[in-house]
Amino acid sequence: MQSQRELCSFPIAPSHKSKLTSAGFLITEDLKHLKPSELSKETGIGLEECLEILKLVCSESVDGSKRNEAPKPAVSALERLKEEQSLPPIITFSEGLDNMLGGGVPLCKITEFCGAPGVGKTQMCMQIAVDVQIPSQFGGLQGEAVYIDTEGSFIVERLVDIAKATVDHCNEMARLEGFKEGEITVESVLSGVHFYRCHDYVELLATVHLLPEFIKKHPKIKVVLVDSVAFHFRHDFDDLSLRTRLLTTMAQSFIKLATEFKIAIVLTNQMTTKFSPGEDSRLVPALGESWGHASTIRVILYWEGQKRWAWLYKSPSKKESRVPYQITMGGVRDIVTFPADNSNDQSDDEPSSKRQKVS
Amino acid sequence: MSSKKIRRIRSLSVDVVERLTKNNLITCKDVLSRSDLELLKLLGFGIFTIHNLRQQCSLACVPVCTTGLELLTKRKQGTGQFFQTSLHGLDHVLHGGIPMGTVTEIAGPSGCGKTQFCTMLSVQATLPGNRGGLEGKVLYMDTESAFSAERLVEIAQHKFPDLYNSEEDLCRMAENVLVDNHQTCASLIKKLESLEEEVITHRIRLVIVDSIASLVRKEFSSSAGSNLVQRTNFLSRQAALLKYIAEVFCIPVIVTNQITTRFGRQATEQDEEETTEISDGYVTVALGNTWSHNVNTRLILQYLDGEKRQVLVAKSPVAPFTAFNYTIQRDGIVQDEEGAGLYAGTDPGVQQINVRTSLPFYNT
Amino acid sequence: MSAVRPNLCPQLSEDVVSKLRSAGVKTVVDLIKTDLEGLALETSLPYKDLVIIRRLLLAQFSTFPVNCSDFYLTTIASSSIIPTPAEKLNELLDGGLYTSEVTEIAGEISSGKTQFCLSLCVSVVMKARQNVVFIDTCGGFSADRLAEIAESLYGEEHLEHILQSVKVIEAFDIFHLMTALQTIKDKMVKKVDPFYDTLKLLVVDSITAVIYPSLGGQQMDGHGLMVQLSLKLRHLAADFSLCVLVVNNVIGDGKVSLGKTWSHVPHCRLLISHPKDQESNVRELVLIKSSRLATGGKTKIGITEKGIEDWT
Amino acid sequence: MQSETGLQLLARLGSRPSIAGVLSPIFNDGPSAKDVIELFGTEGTGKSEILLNLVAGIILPKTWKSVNLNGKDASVIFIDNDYKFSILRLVTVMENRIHATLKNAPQAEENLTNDVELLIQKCLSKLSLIRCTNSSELLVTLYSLEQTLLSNPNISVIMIDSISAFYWIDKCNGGESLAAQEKNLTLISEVLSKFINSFSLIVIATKCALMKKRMREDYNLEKSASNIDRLKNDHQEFLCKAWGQLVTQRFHVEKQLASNHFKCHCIHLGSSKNADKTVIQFQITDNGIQVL
Repeated sequence: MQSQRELCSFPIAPSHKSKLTSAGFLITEDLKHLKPSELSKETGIGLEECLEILKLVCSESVDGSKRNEAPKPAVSALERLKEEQSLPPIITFSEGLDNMLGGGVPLCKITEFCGAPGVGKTQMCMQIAVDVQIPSQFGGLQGEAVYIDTEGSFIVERLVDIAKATVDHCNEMARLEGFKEGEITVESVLSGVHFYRCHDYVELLATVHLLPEFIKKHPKIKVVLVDSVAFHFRHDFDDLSLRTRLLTTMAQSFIKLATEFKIAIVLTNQMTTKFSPGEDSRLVPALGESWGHASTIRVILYWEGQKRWAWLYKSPSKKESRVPYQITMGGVRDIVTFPADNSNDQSDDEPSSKRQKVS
Repeated sequence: MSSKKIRRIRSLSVDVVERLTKNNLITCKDVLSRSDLELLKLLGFGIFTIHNLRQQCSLACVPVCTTGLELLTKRKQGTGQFFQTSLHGLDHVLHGGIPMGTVTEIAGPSGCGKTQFCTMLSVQATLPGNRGGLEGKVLYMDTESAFSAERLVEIAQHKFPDLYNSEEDLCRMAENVLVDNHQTCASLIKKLESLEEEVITHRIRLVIVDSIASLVRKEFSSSAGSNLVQRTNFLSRQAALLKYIAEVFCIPVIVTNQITTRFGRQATEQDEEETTEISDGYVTVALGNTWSHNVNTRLILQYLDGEKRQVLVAKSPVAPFTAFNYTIQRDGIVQDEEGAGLYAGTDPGVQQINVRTSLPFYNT
Repeated sequence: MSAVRPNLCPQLSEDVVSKLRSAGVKTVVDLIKTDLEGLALETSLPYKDLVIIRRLLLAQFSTFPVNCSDFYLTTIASSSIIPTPAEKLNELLDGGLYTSEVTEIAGEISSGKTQFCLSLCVSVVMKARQNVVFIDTCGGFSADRLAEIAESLYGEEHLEHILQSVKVIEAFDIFHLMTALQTIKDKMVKKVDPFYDTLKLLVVDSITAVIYPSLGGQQMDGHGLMVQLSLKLRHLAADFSLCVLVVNNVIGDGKVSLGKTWSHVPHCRLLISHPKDQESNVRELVLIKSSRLATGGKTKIGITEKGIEDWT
Repeated sequence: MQSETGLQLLARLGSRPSIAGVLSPIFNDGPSAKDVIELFGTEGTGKSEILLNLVAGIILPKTWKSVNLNGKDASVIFIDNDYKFSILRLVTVMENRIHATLKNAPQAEENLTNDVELLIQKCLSKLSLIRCTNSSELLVTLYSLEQTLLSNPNISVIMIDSISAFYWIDKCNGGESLAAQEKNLTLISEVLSKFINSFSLIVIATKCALMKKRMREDYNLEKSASNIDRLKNDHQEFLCKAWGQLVTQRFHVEKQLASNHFKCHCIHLGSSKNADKTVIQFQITDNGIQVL
C-alpha cells in the first residue's frame, strides 16, 4: 500500500499530468532525485515547467499554497488557548457590544456586520478603524487599519468627528489616571487609516490579493475593514456560480490573512428581501446562503422602531444575544438604560460637547 | 482599473502574453476572475508562473492607497467639500451642505417642493465661488417634464437681486442650466453611460436627476416577481454610474424620489396622536430596500400642516436625525426659524412620511 | 504504474531497460500487459528473464488479497465506538460514531456544527482516552470555547490534559489539506510521534470551504481533486481505524452542498438544523444516510456551556 | 498461455461451483456463469447491502449439522475500492441468517453459539478482500489474480464495490484525450472479460450515479414512457465503452423516500430475452434483505 502522495493531488496543469502519467510518474517517489532535463526528455514537457513541477513536488517545505511557507505544524489546543488569550480584542466604546462579542472584535477571526441601509454599518467600520489605534495603556492595540471602501460612502470628515471624540476621551482618561496626554492625536489616527477605494469587484480581488505584501510593509496593521463586500457582487453578476466561487476564494484568503498575521477582518454586508413561499417576505443578509458560512462571527444590525439593535447571529464561542446601540456624533455608543441620561443625550444639539459613556 | 489590457503589463514575458491572448484572456479582469486551476488548464504553465501572473495583474489594477490624512488635506484644498443649500440649519448639520462626491436623494410626496428644491439648487450652483456657488453648469435630467424655466428665473431674481438685475445676466444664468428630457429608462441609462464626456465638455459642476422613480415605476411593475430583480439591477447600475461620476469629478449628484404606501406593521413605538386617515398602511420612500443602500444621504420632505412643510435628514453619514421646517416663497425654499431639532428617526427605508390628504379649506 | 527503471528489481539492468524502452515498453503496466514471447523476440532478451521480471514486478506492485477470517479478527481488535455526549443520539447511531468510517455532519449557518465537533473532541479525550486532530479550514475553531466545555464538564484539573490531547492544524486550501493529511499519515506510519499512536478522531471543519473554490469553471480536475481527497480520508479511516468526522454546509432548502459525487463519500450523514419553533439553543439531528442503520431517525439536542446535551 | 500443470487445466476447464438461486427473488434464476451484473444507483440505495447479502449467501455451506442453509459453498474475491466493506455487518447478517434457519429447523440442539462462531470463521476464510488506491494498482492486482484463480478452483465470483471509484481521478489524470482518460478502465475490462471467458467466472460490480440526470428534451416522454424506458433514460453511461459492452445485466436500485423501502429493476442488456419487466421491492432490516 504505497503511502506516497499521488502527483494528481498537486496543482499541475492537466496537459502535464497526462504526460506524466503516460510516462509512468504517479507518486512523489518517482520524481525523487530527478533532474529537470531528464524529466523533460522522458515526458516531453518544457524545461521551465519541469523545473517548476520538481520544485513543487520534491522540496518538502514547498506545498501547493500561494506563498511558499511551510505548512503550519500541528499546534495543541493548549497553545492555541494561550495564543487566543494573549491577543487582546479591539475594544469599541459601547460596553454592550464588547460584552456581546466577548471583549470586543477578536483577532484572527472574520467578523461580519450585516445591516439594513442607514443602520450604521459604515459608522461601525469607522469606529473600529479608530478604536484599533487606542494606545496600549488604555487597553487598546495601538495598531493601524486598512479601510477598503466599495460603496463610496466613506466621508473623511465623519472619520475626523469620530477620531476627535476618541482622542478627547483618551486624553480625559489619561488626565484621570495621570498618564501623559497627547499619546494619540487626530492626525496620528488619520494617518493610521490606509484607505483603498475599489470601483468594481476586480479591483477588490486585486487589493485582497496584494494585502499580504502590504501588511508585511506595514507591520502595525491590526484590522482590515471591507465596507460592504456585497456592493459589487450584487448587481450585473449574471453567472451566479462564478460569484459564489469568487466569494469563497476571497473568504479563504481573508481567513488565511487573519490567522497568518494575527489581525482582525471586519466585513459589512447588505440585506435583501427574500420572498419565500408561505411566510411573508423578510430581510436576510445578501450574497446568498453559501456566503454565510464564510464569516466566523456574524452580527446583524437592524431597526426596531426608533432603536438600533445588534444581534449576535453566529459565533463559535458566544451565545446568541442582542444588545441596543446608538449612533451619536462621536460614533457608536451604548444605550445606557437608566432614562435620565438617555433623554438628554437625544436633545443635545451641539455635537462636540456630547458626553461619552466611559467604557 | 480592471479593464487594463494584459499587453500593457511590461513585466510579463512574451510567451505568457501570447498564450493568454490565444485563450482570449485580454484584460486583467479575465485573469483575476479565474481560479488557479482554470488558469493551469487554459495556459499549461507551472503553478509558480500562474502565481506570478496573478501578482502582476493585481499590481496592474490595484487602486492607489492613501491614508486618511492625505484624503483630508486633498479634500481641504478642493473647492470646499460641501455644496451649500442656503438652508442654514440644514447646512450646519450636514457639515456645510450637500456632500460633494456622493449621491444625495431628495424624496417626498408630490407637490411638496422637490422640484422647487432642485431648481433653487440649480440657481445656487451657477453663482460665483464667493457666494457659495459652484461656478459651473448644471445638468438637469427631467423625466416628469416638471422643470419650468420661468420659476428658475423668478427664484434667481428674488434670491440674488444684486447679481441678477439685468436681462442678459438672467439669460447667461439660464444658459448654464442644461435641461435634458427623458421619457424611457433606456434613454436615461444611455445618457448616464455617456455622461463622462458630457461633464468634461460642458464643465458641469452639478447633476440633477428629477424623479429617478417615475420612469422605473412606469416600466417595471413593483409587484413581487422576476422583473423586480431586473428593476433592482437597473437601479443599481444607475447608482453605480452616478456614484462614479460624482466621485471622479468630485461634484454633488442629486436625485429625487417618490413615495409609496407600505402595508404591515410599521414601527412599534409610533406615537399614537399621528393618526393617518389611510388604513393601517403607512407612506414611505419608494424603490425599496436595495435602492436605499445605493444612496449616501437621504432628505425626506413632508407636510407638517396646511402651509408649513418639513425636511428630515433620514440618512446621512455625518448628521444625526434632524428636522427643519420650511415654506416655499417667491425666492425658493426658505427655512423657518423655529421648529428645528432632533427627531426620533428610524430605518430610512420605512420612515413614515406625513402626506396632505385632506384639502386645506376642509380643516380650517 | 511507475516507469520501468533500472533499480526496480535485480534483473532490470541498464541495457535491459533501454532495450525495453526501445520496444515501446515504458511502464510496468506495459510490461505486464504485453505478450512475453513476442517481446522476447523483438528485444532479443531471454524469455526466461522476462518471465522472472514480470513475476517480480507483479509481486511488488499489486496488493495481496487479505483473507477475511483474519481480517475479521484484526477489525474486531481495532475498531471501537465513540460515544457522543448525547445519550439519545447514541441510541440513534447504534452506540455512537464508528471508527474506520467517514461520518459527515451537515447544517446551515450557525446550526451548531462546530459546537458538535468541539464537544465530541472533549468526550473522545475523556471517555475513550484517545487523542484528536482538528483540521480547521475556516477559522471556526475556538480554543476558549473548547476550554469552557471541558471545564464545565470535567472541572479544572482535567483541563490541561484535554487541551493537550487535541491538536489543531490550519489548512485553507485543498492542497494545504492534502499536505496535512499526508503528514498525518506519515507520522502514523513512521510511529515517530507518540501523540499519533493513540489518535482516534480526525475532524475536518467545513470541507466545503476547501473544495468549493476548485469546482466549476472551465477546469475539470476539481472533481478529481475532490475524489482524491475523499479517498485519502477513507484510507486514513480504514487503514488506521480512525473515526473521520467531516463538516459540510447546507445551502438553500436543505440541499447538502458539493453535489452527487460527494454524496457517495460519507458512510453516515447527519443533518443538524435549528427548528423554528424551539428556543434559541435547541437543535434537531436527523440521520439521512447510513450504510448500517435505517435512516430517518430524529433526536433533539441542546447547546449549553457543557457543549451538546440531550434535550428533554 | 504458459504451460499449465494438470491441476490448473482442471481448474480452468472444470466447472466452478454455480451460485444459481442465491438471493433468489432478485436474481430469479440466479447469476449464471459468464454473467456480468452491474448494480446502478444513487447514494444510500443499498447497493453495498445487496453485495453483502450475496457474499453471505455464497460463502455459507449448503448444509451444516444436517440443517439446510442453502449456501453455495463457493469462494469470493471482493475488491473494495470505496473502502465501504464492513465485515461486522457481514458477520451479523450471516449470524442472523443461520439462527433464523436453525430456529425453524426441528432437530436443532440448543445453544450452538460457539459452533456458529466456528462455522462463520470457516466461511470467512473463503472470502478474500482486496483494497486498491488507484486504477493502475487495481489493473496490476487483477493480473496477479490470474495466478490465484488458477490455483483455487472454488472461486466463482469477483465482486467490485464501485467500479466507478476512480472515474474522476482517471479523467483528471488523462488530460484532454478521452483515450488516455479511459486507458486503465479499458484494460481492466479486457482482463475481466479474459477471466470470465477462460474461467467462466461471474463479475458483480456496483456503479454510483455520479452524473446528474440528463436534461430530458421532451418532458412528456418521461411521463408516458414505461418504467424501464424511464430508467434506461436515467442511466447515462459515463464509463468506457469496453465496460459498457461487458455488462450483461443491469440492476437499477432506487429508494422510496417515504416508506424506506427499496425498488430494484432488472434490465437485461443485449441478451436475447426481451427487457425483463421484473421489479422487486425489498426492505433492509437487521438480518439483511427482506423481499416484500
